[in-house]
Amino acid sequence: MENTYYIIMNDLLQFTILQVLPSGKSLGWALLLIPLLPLAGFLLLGIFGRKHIGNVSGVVGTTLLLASTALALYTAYGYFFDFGKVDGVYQKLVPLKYTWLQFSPGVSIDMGIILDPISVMMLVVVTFISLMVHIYSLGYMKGEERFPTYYAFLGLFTFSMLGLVMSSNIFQLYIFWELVGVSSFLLIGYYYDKPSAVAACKKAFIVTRFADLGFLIGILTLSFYAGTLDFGELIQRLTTTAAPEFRAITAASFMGVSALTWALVLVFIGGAGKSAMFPLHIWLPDAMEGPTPVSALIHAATMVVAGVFLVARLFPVFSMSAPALDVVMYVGITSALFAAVIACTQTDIKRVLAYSTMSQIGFMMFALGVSGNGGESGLGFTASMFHLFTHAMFKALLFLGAGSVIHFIHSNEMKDMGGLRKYLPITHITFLIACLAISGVPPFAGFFSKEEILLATYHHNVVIYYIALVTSGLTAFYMFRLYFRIFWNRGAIVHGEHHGEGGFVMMMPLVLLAVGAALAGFIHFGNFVSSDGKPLKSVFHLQFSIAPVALGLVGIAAATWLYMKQSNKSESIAKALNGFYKAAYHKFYIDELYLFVTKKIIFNLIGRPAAWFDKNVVNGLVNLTGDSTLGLSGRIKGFQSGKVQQYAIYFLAGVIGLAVLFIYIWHPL
Amino acid sequence: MSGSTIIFYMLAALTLVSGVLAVTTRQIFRAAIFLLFSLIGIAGLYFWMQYDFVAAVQIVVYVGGITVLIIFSIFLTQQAGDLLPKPKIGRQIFSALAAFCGFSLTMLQLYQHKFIGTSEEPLLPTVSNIGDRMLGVEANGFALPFEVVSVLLLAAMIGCIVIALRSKPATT
Amino acid sequence: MNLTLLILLPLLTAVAILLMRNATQVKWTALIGSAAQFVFAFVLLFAFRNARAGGNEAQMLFELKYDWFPAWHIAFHLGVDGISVAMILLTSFVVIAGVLVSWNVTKMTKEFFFLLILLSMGAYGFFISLDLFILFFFLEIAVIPKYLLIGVWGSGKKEYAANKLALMLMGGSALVLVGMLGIYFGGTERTFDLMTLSQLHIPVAVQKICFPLLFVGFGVFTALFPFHTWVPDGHSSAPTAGSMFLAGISMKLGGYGCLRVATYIMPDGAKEYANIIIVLSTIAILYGAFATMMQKDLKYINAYSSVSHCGFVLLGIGMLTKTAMTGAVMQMVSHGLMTALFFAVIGMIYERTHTRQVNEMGGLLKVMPFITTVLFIVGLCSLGLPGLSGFVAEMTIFMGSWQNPDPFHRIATIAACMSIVVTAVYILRAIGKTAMGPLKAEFNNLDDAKWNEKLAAIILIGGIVAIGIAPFWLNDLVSPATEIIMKKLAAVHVGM
Amino acid sequence: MLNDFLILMKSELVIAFIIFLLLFIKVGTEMTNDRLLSLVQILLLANFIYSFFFIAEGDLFGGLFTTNTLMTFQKSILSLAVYLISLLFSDWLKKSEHMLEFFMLMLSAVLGMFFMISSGSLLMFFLALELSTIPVAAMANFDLEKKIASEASMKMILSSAFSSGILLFGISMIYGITGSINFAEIPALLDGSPLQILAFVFLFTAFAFKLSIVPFHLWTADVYEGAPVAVTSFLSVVSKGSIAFILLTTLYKTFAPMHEIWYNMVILLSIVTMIVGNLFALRQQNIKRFLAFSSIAQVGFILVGLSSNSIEGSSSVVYFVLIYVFSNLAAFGVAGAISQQTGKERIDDFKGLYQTNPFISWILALALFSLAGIPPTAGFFGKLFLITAGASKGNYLFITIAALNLIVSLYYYLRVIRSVFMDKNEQPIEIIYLNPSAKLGMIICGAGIVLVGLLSWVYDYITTLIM
Amino acid sequence: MMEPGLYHLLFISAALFFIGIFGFFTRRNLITMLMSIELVLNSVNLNFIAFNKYLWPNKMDGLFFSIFVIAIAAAEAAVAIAIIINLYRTHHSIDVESTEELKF
Repeated sequence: MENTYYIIMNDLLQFTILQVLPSGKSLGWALLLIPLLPLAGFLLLGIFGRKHIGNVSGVVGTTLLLASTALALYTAYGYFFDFGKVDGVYQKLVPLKYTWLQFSPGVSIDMGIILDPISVMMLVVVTFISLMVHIYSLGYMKGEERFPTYYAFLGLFTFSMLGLVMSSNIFQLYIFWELVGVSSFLLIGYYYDKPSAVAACKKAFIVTRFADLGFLIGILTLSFYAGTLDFGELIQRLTTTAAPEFRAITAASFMGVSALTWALVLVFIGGAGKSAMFPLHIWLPDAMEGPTPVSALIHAATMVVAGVFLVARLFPVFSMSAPALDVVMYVGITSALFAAVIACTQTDIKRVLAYSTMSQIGFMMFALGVSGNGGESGLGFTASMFHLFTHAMFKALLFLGAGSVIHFIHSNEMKDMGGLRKYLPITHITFLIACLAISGVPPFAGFFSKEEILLATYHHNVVIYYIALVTSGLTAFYMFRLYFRIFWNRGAIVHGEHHGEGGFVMMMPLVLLAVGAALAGFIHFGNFVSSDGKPLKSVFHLQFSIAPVALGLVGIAAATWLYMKQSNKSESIAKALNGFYKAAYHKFYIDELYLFVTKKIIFNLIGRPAAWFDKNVVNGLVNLTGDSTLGLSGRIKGFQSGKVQQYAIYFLAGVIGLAVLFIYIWHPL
Repeated sequence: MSGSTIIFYMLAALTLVSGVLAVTTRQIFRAAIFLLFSLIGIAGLYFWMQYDFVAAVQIVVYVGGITVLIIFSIFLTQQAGDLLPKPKIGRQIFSALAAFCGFSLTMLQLYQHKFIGTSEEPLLPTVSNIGDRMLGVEANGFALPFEVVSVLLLAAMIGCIVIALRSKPATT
Repeated sequence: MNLTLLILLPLLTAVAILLMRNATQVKWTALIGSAAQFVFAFVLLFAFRNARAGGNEAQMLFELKYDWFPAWHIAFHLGVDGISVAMILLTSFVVIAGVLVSWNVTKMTKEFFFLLILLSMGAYGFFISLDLFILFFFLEIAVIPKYLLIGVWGSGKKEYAANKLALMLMGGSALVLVGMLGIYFGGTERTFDLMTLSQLHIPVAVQKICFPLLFVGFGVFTALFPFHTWVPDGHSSAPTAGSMFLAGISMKLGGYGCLRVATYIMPDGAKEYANIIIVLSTIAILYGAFATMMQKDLKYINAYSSVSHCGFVLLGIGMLTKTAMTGAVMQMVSHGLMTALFFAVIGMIYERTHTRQVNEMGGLLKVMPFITTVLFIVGLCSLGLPGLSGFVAEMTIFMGSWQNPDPFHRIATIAACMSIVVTAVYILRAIGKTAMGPLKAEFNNLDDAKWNEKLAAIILIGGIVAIGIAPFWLNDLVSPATEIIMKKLAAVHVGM
Repeated sequence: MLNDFLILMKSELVIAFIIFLLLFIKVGTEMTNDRLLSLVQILLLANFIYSFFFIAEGDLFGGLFTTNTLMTFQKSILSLAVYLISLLFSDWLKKSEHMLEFFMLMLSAVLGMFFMISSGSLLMFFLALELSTIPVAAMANFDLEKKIASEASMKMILSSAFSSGILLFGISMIYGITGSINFAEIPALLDGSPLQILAFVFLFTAFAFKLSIVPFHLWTADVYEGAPVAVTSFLSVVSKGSIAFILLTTLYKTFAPMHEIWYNMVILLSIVTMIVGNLFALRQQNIKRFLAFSSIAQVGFILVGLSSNSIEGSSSVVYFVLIYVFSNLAAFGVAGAISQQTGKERIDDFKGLYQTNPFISWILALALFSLAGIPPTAGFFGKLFLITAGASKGNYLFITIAALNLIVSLYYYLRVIRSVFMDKNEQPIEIIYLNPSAKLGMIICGAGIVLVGLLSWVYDYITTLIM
Repeated sequence: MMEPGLYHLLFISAALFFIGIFGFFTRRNLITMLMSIELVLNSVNLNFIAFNKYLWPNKMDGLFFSIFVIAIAAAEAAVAIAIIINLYRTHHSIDVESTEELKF
């Protein structure tokens, strides 16, 4: 029987360390622990949380995540400063790879870990933000009935997100992609007895699922031509123009567009779905039904940028197909502007933040769209990643700040707020920093990243550049609108006695993130992350950065003029551009459009007929055969008349009939 | 036109005509009598073919036995003199049609078929021949059928006894 | 490793059940018996893997063969390959779970469990038999227990459902019978032995007649469009365990038959009709999914989704690529476990709420966390969440289907892929309406799962997760077998 | 000579002996029915067992009587059936005051069948046929007070007389054509000329009548319903079986030269018979009438097997008849037991039978499954072999029709099952008292239904007999 | 008028046969139906004798056949009449139309 034992062991842990790292030591287990610790947290709290662990489960989850954060930072340090760089180029390391499901020779899903600048960067971001949120939730979610479940879900999400960023195989990425989706579904639906929350989580899941359909087909196409699912080989084969795979995929075309472009566009649809790009963005605002820390983690910092990450991961391949990149660019810029406009009109603070998130991700997207691969032209890539990094900081901060506001005032609506700066001083300061950062005011983080993006865009496409400029102006405007409406605008109405700001566990993350938001810009990002792994000198033109900053300041000024003091200027303006305002306020009726398509067309024109057809036609035919048989038997009962003479007549008729038949008609002899 | 021919046609006429009347007349006694005539005619045909023994059996069994039996049963079940119920005309036509079709089909086939007879010299149906065939157990002997028929008659007798003679409690 | 044990175990259990005196004894006998099957299935699995690891490359392992009706060249020929082993595992899982969930059947307990075990015997026999006649024998053995299970212990318009099921399945097996005889007499040698048949090449003309007969015949069992109408009624009127067996095991008989009998021994026929199969199964997939969206009754929802999911099985077979076929087998196993679990959960909910209408429920997560959690898991599995079995199977099928480059197959695959979205819609709708939302007052004091229900659920979830997390073992088990089938397919010249 | 005589005709002699023994008892003694019945049962059992000893082959009476192992086995099947009847309907028999006469008649009918099976000439065949018919017609009337009984027997005697008239006409034509009434000589002289076809049709219809093949079946249902259950079961099992056997030899041997013709005729008739039988069975309420039509459909299946002019054909037919004996007798036994005690014969009256009488419900279920051809009952094997034999000619359409008829038949068998097991009933049939011998009979039938199929050596034995 | 031979006899017998059948179809009185049957049987006898005389005089098969047929006819008639009489007891009529309880 030890033979059997051997087989099982073989199945369970046959890890193949592909590359012995320069430093000689294998990171296998350490790396593995980074995602596995949160997973352990999920299982632990998910199974035993409710009964046995109870209120300490928050602490359990947080400590586990702390550990994995430490490991992540250790790995990042090791990668960036120790073994990652081989003669000046950051390597793609795959320290861990295990064949999970072999489809056909060469094509298999491998569970692996890839280490390259973006994945390591994402490791840091995800673990750090997630840790912040864990800590913050200790205070924010205290006393919730399903406290353990909450932390279990957080663990699940963190695990999936880490798995996503570390995937060495496009199908592995897809797997974690789905897992991320489901954990987001679970967390949005956390308040499961609120119908709106239920609707929201369903919407989020289904919309992203729809997008994933594209992703899946894209993967199938890529793998079909590349004959592999492994990122390394895939990129290598589809970027070397000499390779037969590349020739095949560019030669094959459908509706005049090459298979490569199709595949990439399809993949991008998946990314757009996750990253709430126009027109697949409709789930994001509703997703705000989830607990605010969750929004901070999932719908601001990490999951929603997965789309950007996906494009970045496949960027070399994207760069081989200009049309695909253009699609990315146009979608990105559209979403950026569109979301910014809507954000100016929303009154639910979380929704405002949601739209701003969408807009910022739009920035990252078109930054990738305008970028080239390698060298100077890769500036867009770096910028996009840089913006992703900084955005994670200040957007998480914004959400957490909004969270403490909501925690304090028990409402999301601007009309219930105002003048809270006295009551929530720390929140106020950190929030202000975040607003400045996102508005691209130097020297805060946002300034630098957005600067690079605009620079890259300017070199690539001027029109896009001007639109982006306007958008950043709008960004400044709506952010400060938000800021003033919350903290200034009028005397606070605080009914009854109130508990102050959440206390240490809620403030500490704010402060840490604020520091990040303030200083992250000074990191020389290009040294670490670039499209080709070589350091990228980020050139910095002062005269160039005048315009955006100026626009930003204008926006801020406008916001100040309108909202600093309570007044009805804003209403009058809204009236002035009435139709447009209404349209923007109703998010340009995209939701209604979707509703129409799903309810009216899918349900009424496909689903209902299908059900009807099945009930009446298919089933009816089956019953019909039965009934007709019975009916026939009823009709021929006259034969058995009970008259013996008739029997005899039939008898004779039978005899004569048979005789005639076989003598004259059917006579084989 | 020899005498035997004339006799043949007379017998044939007797048989068929009385047969037809036997199945059509509406007075049951006459029907029985016509049946009797028809059977006698057949017996006559046997005589005409010099199959005297069969003719004798025919007379004894049918004329002496069955017809009498039938007449007795008529006595038992019928009030004398009343007419039989009129058969349905539609049924009558249809039956006639069917019977005629069958008849014509059969005759057609019989006439189309070339019968080949034997060439061996005939074995006369004398009583002695019949007798030793009847009790012969070797080839062309009919002892076994004889036994079977006897069993059959026994069974028939038992059946008749059981059915016709009801036991006491039933009748009262 | 004597395979007859696989038939004897249930048989003995059934007899023992008949001998038992009271309900408790009956239940425990059934449980012990099914546990024995469960253990045996695993022993078989390990023995199989040992043999393979030991370098035994024979197509069928543990073969045994007794002449049964020599006049008809019928032999009692048993043997297993990877596919059979997978199916046997599935059956054992479903059986033990089925016994567990029907723990509080009060009406005619003895007969109930007797029939249940008898049904399992039929399934085992079907999966291990290598002789067409024996296969058919076991295929039909299963019909009557199903009929009685639905008719006696069922709910709703049970007589109608039972009749419909029995008759349609009988019709299917009638077609199988004709096809079978066609092979027997049309082939170059008169035999029912699958291995022999697979060796000798049946004339193409015969294949063209017999393949559709066999395929449709088995297809009726696995809800081939448009012969699926027994599925909704049958499943919804059957008692919980009955539905579990129907959807979990009985529908798999069909798929297995399509693969092992129709496709394997008549490759020409398979090539001839592959496109029709693909069209029908694609219709079944989408159509089933859309029809599901409109259902209000949980059992109907699962029944129609079964139609859709079994469509994947046939699609995988029709695609005629090794990967797709492997996927089809995986899908059979996965769907078996999943749908059994789904029906089990529905049964649990129904026992408590006494309704299956989704609109009448809501917020059950509050009162019965365990059951609803299981509902979540099974729902997610059904919509193909990674880490659960459904994902693995469907992805394998897609991968395999995509290996056919021509537009026809491409479109079919894309259409099939679309169903994963629709599936998400109806599953989330069902879950959202039952588990989430505000809790109805009348459900305020319902209790959670009992030990037996928990055990059943955990066993099935175990299976689902085992495949979802570590599909490689199933893949290693199945793909060599499908490889052989593909070799046979590849051998015959394409296109006629 | 005498020795051969004793050996070769042993089955017939034993039956004859029993008949006369009973006759003497009848006239001689005044035994009570119970003791007599048990005596008769023992005699019949002995007869059945004895039929397996001293098996020999050969001719007697210059070929008028011929026998071989297969015929002997067929006779033992019939003996078994008779024994089972004597067991199953012992209730009814004890009550009737003509029990001995009943047995005498039945046995003489059996004797007739034996002679018919081993008849070597048309004359013997005809006499035996009559011997096996007329007593049964009388038996059908044994419920003397019942109107329907007398009607049934009237219909039977008249129709059988009519059919024997037609048969005789056919025989006479064959005699005229060939000059011989000897089965051994006839085949050489046949060439399928039109008149021969006509003669054959006339002859065949007699078989068709006795075997109740559509459209010569119309008397069947009425007689089955009217006659006492014992007689009905005798009709449907024993006489049908015997006719099936003799039809085998007649078609395969005597009319071998015309087999293209009779093949077409047989498949045509079998299709019609299956369909009509099923369609009528669908809507029957009286269980006896229901079984009558179902047995008509069964005959259709027998014809399927028969149609293949081969060893498989004959073996599968004999095998099926054996199974059919068990299945049908079990069903009739249950029906008889119920109608004997409660007078209920409608299928609706069986509702909820399982609640009160599980044992007979299971027996009935087994019987019906076997008739429907559901595994693991023997009926499955029987039907399957018949169909397989029929398929050997490669006539797929024919086989498909047969297979589809299986579905229809399943439907109405399930109807009974449903009312027995599923339907609710306020006043179900009270608990039926089964006397031991009836119970024994049912158990034997049940065992037969299960075992004859699974134990393949039974079938092998039959095949060896034929080869 | 030609010399009578086999075919004449065959004609007579066939005619008688179908006359009998016609009677069997149309007569409503059971006893008369029985008479028709007797006619049928007789026609068959005539057939046998004729064949025996004109075609196969070398053996006496036909003759014996007809003799046995006569015997059978007697037995059949006896039983039939017994049954009919019993039927008369139960139904108080021997009209075939009055015995149609068993049908469909």
